[in-house]
Amino acid sequence: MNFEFSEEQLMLREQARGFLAQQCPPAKVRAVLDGDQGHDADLWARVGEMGWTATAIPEAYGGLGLGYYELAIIAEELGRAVAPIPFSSSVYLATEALMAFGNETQKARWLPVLASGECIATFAHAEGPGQTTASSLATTLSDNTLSGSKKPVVDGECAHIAVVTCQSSSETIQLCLVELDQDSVSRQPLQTLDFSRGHAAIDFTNAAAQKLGDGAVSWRDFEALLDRAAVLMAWEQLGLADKALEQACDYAKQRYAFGRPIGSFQAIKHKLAGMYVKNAIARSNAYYGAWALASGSESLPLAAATARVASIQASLHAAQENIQTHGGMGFTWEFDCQFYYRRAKLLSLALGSERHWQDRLVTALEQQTATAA
Amino acid sequence: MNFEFSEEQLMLREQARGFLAQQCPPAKVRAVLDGDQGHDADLWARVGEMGWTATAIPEAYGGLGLGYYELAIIAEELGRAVAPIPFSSSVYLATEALMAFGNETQKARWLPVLASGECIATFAHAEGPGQTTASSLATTLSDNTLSGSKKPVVDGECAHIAVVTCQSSSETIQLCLVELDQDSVSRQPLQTLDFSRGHAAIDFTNAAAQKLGDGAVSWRDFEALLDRAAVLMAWEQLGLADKALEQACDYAKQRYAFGRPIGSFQAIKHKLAGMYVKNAIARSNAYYGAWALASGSESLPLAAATARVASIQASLHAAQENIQTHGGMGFTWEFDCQFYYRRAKLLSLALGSERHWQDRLVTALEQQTATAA
Amino acid sequence: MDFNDTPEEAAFRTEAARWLADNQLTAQDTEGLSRLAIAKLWQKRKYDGGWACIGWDEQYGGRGATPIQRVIWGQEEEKYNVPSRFFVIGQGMIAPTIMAWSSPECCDRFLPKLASGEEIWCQLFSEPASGSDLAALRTKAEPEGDEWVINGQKIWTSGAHYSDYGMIVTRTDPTVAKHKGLTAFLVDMKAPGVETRPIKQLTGDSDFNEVYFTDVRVPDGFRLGDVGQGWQVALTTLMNERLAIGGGGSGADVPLAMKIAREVTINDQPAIKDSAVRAKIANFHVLEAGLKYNGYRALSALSRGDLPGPENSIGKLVGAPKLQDIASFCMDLLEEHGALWSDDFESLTGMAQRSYMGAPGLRIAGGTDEIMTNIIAERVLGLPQDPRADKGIPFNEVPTGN
Amino acid sequence: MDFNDTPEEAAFRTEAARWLADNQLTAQDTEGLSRLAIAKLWQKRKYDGGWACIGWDEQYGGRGATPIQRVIWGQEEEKYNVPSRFFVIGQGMIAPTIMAWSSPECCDRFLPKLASGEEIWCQLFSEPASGSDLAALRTKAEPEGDEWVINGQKIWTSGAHYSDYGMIVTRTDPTVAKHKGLTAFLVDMKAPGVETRPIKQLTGDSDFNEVYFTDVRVPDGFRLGDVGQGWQVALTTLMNERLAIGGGGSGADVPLAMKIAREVTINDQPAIKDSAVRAKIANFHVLEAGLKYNGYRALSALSRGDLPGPENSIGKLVGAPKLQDIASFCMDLLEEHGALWSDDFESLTGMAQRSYMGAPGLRIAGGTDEIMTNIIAERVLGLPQDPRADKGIPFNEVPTGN
Repeated sequence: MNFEFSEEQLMLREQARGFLAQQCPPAKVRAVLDGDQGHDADLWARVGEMGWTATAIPEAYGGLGLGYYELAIIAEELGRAVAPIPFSSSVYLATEALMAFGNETQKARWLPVLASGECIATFAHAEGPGQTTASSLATTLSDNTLSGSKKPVVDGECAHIAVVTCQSSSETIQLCLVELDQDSVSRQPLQTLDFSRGHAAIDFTNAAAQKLGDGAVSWRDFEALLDRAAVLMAWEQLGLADKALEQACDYAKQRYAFGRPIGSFQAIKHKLAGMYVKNAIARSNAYYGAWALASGSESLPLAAATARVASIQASLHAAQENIQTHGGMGFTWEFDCQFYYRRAKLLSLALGSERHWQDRLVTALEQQTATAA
Repeated sequence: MNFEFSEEQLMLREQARGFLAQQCPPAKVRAVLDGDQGHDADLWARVGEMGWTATAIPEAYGGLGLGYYELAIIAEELGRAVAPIPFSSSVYLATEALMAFGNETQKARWLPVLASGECIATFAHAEGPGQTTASSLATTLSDNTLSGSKKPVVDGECAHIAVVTCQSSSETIQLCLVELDQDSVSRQPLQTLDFSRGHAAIDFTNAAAQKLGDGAVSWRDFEALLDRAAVLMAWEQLGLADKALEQACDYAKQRYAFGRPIGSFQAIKHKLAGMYVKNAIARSNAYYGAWALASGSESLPLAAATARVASIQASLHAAQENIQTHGGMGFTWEFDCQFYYRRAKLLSLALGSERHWQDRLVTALEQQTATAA
Repeated sequence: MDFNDTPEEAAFRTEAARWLADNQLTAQDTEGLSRLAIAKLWQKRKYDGGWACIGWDEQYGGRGATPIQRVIWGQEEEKYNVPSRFFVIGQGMIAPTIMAWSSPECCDRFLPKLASGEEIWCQLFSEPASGSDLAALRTKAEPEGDEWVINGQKIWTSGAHYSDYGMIVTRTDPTVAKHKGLTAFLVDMKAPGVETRPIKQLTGDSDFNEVYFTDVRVPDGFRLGDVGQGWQVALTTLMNERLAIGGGGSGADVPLAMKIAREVTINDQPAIKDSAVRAKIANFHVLEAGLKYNGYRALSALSRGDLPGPENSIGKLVGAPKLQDIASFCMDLLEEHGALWSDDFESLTGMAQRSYMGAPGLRIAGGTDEIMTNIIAERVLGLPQDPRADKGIPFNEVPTGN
Repeated sequence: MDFNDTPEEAAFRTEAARWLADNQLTAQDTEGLSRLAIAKLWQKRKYDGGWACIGWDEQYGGRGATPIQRVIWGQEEEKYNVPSRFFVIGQGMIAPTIMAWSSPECCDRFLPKLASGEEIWCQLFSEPASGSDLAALRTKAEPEGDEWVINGQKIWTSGAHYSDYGMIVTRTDPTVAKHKGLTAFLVDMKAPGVETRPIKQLTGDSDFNEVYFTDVRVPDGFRLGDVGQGWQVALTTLMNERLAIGGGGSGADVPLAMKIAREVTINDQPAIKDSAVRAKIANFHVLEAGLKYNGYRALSALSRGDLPGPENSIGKLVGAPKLQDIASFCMDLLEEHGALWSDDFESLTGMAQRSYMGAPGLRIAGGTDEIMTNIIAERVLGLPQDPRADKGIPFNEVPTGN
């Protein structure tokens, strides 16, 4: 029984944490938040140099050929640092889509530049408010020509290429690959409540595009792609949740009221313990999610949904109660509490909301029972 | 603006509370809990003498002709006292059904004996686990002959007559009146988790019965009957919730740990404040429910569902956290905390559960919006 | 129970409504004016017509109205889109304090101009090191002749930048226990040595300020209560803060959630058909309706001539976290689109986001959730106080962690 | 990460499994025997085979196994339906205390018979006036020659009625601070003056007892640790209570809720199709899975040779309220039928009800939710202690409210 990362993996975590403490201190996050760029290009370049974007890409395509434990570890650290870079779009989603569905030519063309970080990719799926389903998709691809509007596209303002979802049938979905720097693609930068991550609305008007792989993808395979991303996202959310808890604990030990540290009041200490419990539950579920992802287990759908729901709940709670613990100061622009509050909500809305994953979780439970029977 | 009971009504409350303190002390509840009777016949007789069973019945039928404010007040006090009597079945449901749907003959025959308490009536609807709907009903009435099985029937072990729901169409329901003391009715007493309220399974095998009123009742009118009962039940639950909170506060002030009253620890005092808040929300919603019931307002469906959901949430929470506040002693048979815990869950399962009323609440909200538009 | 006015209440309402209809601000009146200028214009018009601060004595510009008449006036005035927030602190909280604790000269000098809207006031209580522990404030006032010299810093001061006067609580004796060494003053916000700096909030707005006092001189005649009585004076202000029965303000609520849930889909059906969505909306409605009817019950108490009790403090305690939760829920219904920032607060996402970003502040300002819960536990339920580490200790010996 | 055994672990598991298969109790063995008699029979068989208390030194009947070997043995033994609860307190909690704090004579006298199941033990800590505040106990022990005389009352004593010996903590000096005046002893539960009375619980069962001590004499050789060291001795026992990694026990859980939700209907559809039902089940699964994998992580720590940390205390804190909530939810799914009392705990309602009635006890026994939360806050997060009203005060001067 070994349900823990290896020594090498734990060393990677230390290294990643140290790197981000240097390269992505709160001042860097704040610079993006206050500035008019959607991401920190310098940090992105350094992350590429570290090989993080290459983590799970096979060596044959210029990657490091490490696995998903390593990627989960990096995701956690990026979450702790609230890193203002397009990592989740490019790595968890677009790169994964290429590896899962791309043909050899596509992989050979794009994976090496994705691995190096030279190319930023994104994943364009939503087409407006509410849930996006196979039958709600209006974007079309025919004869390598893409038409439709995607909004919002996370990190869409800085991406070079996009994996775009297009209508196919009620049970399949067509993925395509499109270079965004062409005349028939128009981008409108969008702000979200997290000013430190750029978004865009992207209109495709007969844009040149190519099918990802050879044909439509079953809805089930498409959901598997989202499951994989959900595990990594859960680790990112978990990192954020733990950092918010640490920040709240530090403040509660140091801030005095009524002649004693506020952390000695049960109203505060039990609040913090409650955050800890949610984080601990999320962490254990994230471990299982990482195992299911790395080992290619059949229980991935259940493990991913469980990790995702737990991390959504833990990170939203930790971010909001961190502010509450800080009192008035927590509500100022000057304090960093806002980073976690903004990012936690942003990440909870990516890839489908809490209700979506609760539903998927029970579907997975039903399938597991059906298989066992 | 007067959103408060009248002086007379507040006096009735004082009187009722005093009467129950005398006639229904915890020892009486305990006697039924420990004994093999499903209710306290002596208390029932005294409640009849007080005229409580006659409260909302018109004077023409031997009632007091008071209104639903008075009945709500009595319900609250019965809830506080965890009274082991078949009041809700006989008064909120069966009597109300007779008044709403009975013909003149039926009213003249039964309302006077229901008013005096000589006759105990119940309301037999459920037919096994899960929700009972117009289309799930299997009990039939034809030619004044009733066949089917009802389980559980609250207070079914002591009732003299029952209002029974029978299948009709998918949008209507047939109610009938049946005397339970006949050969073709067999009763099996059932225990519930609240040993202080008797239940029964009742089988009707071609039992003599008569339609209540002249024909089937629309599902909507049937729901209105449940709405009316839900308001009164909400008051009963609210009384229980407030009593449980009082008990917990008293204990927290008097029990010492670590050299001070446990009620001075925020873990306990904030728990109690949380109970108070839920009760206050439930009380305000119960007021509005009483107003909607008494005034015949069109907002009754929304008011009833809101009051019911709030009271379910408040009473379950108060009852369980009252035990928790008492620590180990709260978990003993000897302490009275168990009364509230058992009864709170029993009442929350009557008339449809929390989810059922949440759903009805939103339906009422939708109708309100549709009407406003 | 009766939701209708009594005959007396109805007559008063008619009178108020008529005056409002006759005297409302026209587009012409307000053209080109700032919100503040409009507010001052309207306040002056009410003052001239005898409808300003109607609960006050006539000598200060009021008409001695009952609490329920004040509520009725508020309900009628609310029907017109008039800005009022600039005067809430001065008229609602500081004026009663002036009436209770200052000299007749100060009353005559300040109250009529408060009523007429000519002068705007702010409240200078909180400090960086005294938030929930309000009495731990450190701003010093030292006597010099018949003046006092104030040095220190206040924070979370609403409206400091447009205020003419402020009410300040200072420490005049750090060697006695925390609550005993305080003294309150009226202070001229335009006096030399007063410097105001806006605080940027999470929302991007700046509703609050830091105010620095450097050798600011205040005449002894501007003192409220005796030297050392500052805590009792402050309690008068705070009590009036809690008694203020205001409209809940706008924000994400059940109607907004219903609106979104009808527009977006879940599994290709309107989201409002989804049972999980319904259960959440139902729970939110229970809270919203409960607070609304709680307010009705408080009004009934006023109508009977009673004062609403401390049980009214559940409003903010329930309302602020509910706002946070329902805003989050509305954004969830919109899925990724819910994150899109909108400055149009009338839009579906804009209203949800403004509420989501503003709610953390609401859970803190005017007493954190934790302080409000303590108040309910102690004042409503009568539970014993926490042990006090600072009780009876000279203020300058209380542990501060530094 | 790897869910498989290391080669050494696998070899040990095979050995254990083989012995169990060869030595399991047959129907013939157990015919007509009580649960207690079966437990004793099985324990003796394990002892004779060298499989009792395998973590102990050989001299006391063990085999010096590692913590992970103990877990593996537990997993293998669990596959057989053998009663074990009678020995948990004695072997798991009291034996380590005896090893740490008693004389070699006592170790030799008591440990082998604990291992062989010949003697059963109970733990006498709690008292009516000392629940969460365990050290506030009042049972007196007074020296008389080379004996001690014990008077007082204990409560919540599991298994007192069938125990041969008990470990008791007493107050030997009420004039010093609470934690300082305590002394621990081993006590013969069959001695004159020991009287045991069952406590009937909410559930109707009687799992606990009150135990009255009237002039009960204990030799000084049965003392654990020094006079006045009782609190440290008790901490050894309590620490071992927390370290015990047990199966969560059976009760209402997600599979039960799923089963009910497939059988009942909502709006004439299977309840499992209802989105609100699904959201609740999903949340319960998050907790159940989280606790399960938390346990895996603790096992991994053991497997690496580390001790699981205090973060393990989330198990009961999360599990007990979850049990209460899911039991309530299962009953709700059944609607009115959910209230029907069933003694058949295998039935849908029976399991839900047993859990609903039992959960309040689980939230209290072995440390209330509030105490567990405090432990997490202080020991895991390092937050400061509450101020202590009883700190440094002689025990007989600590306020008790009487």
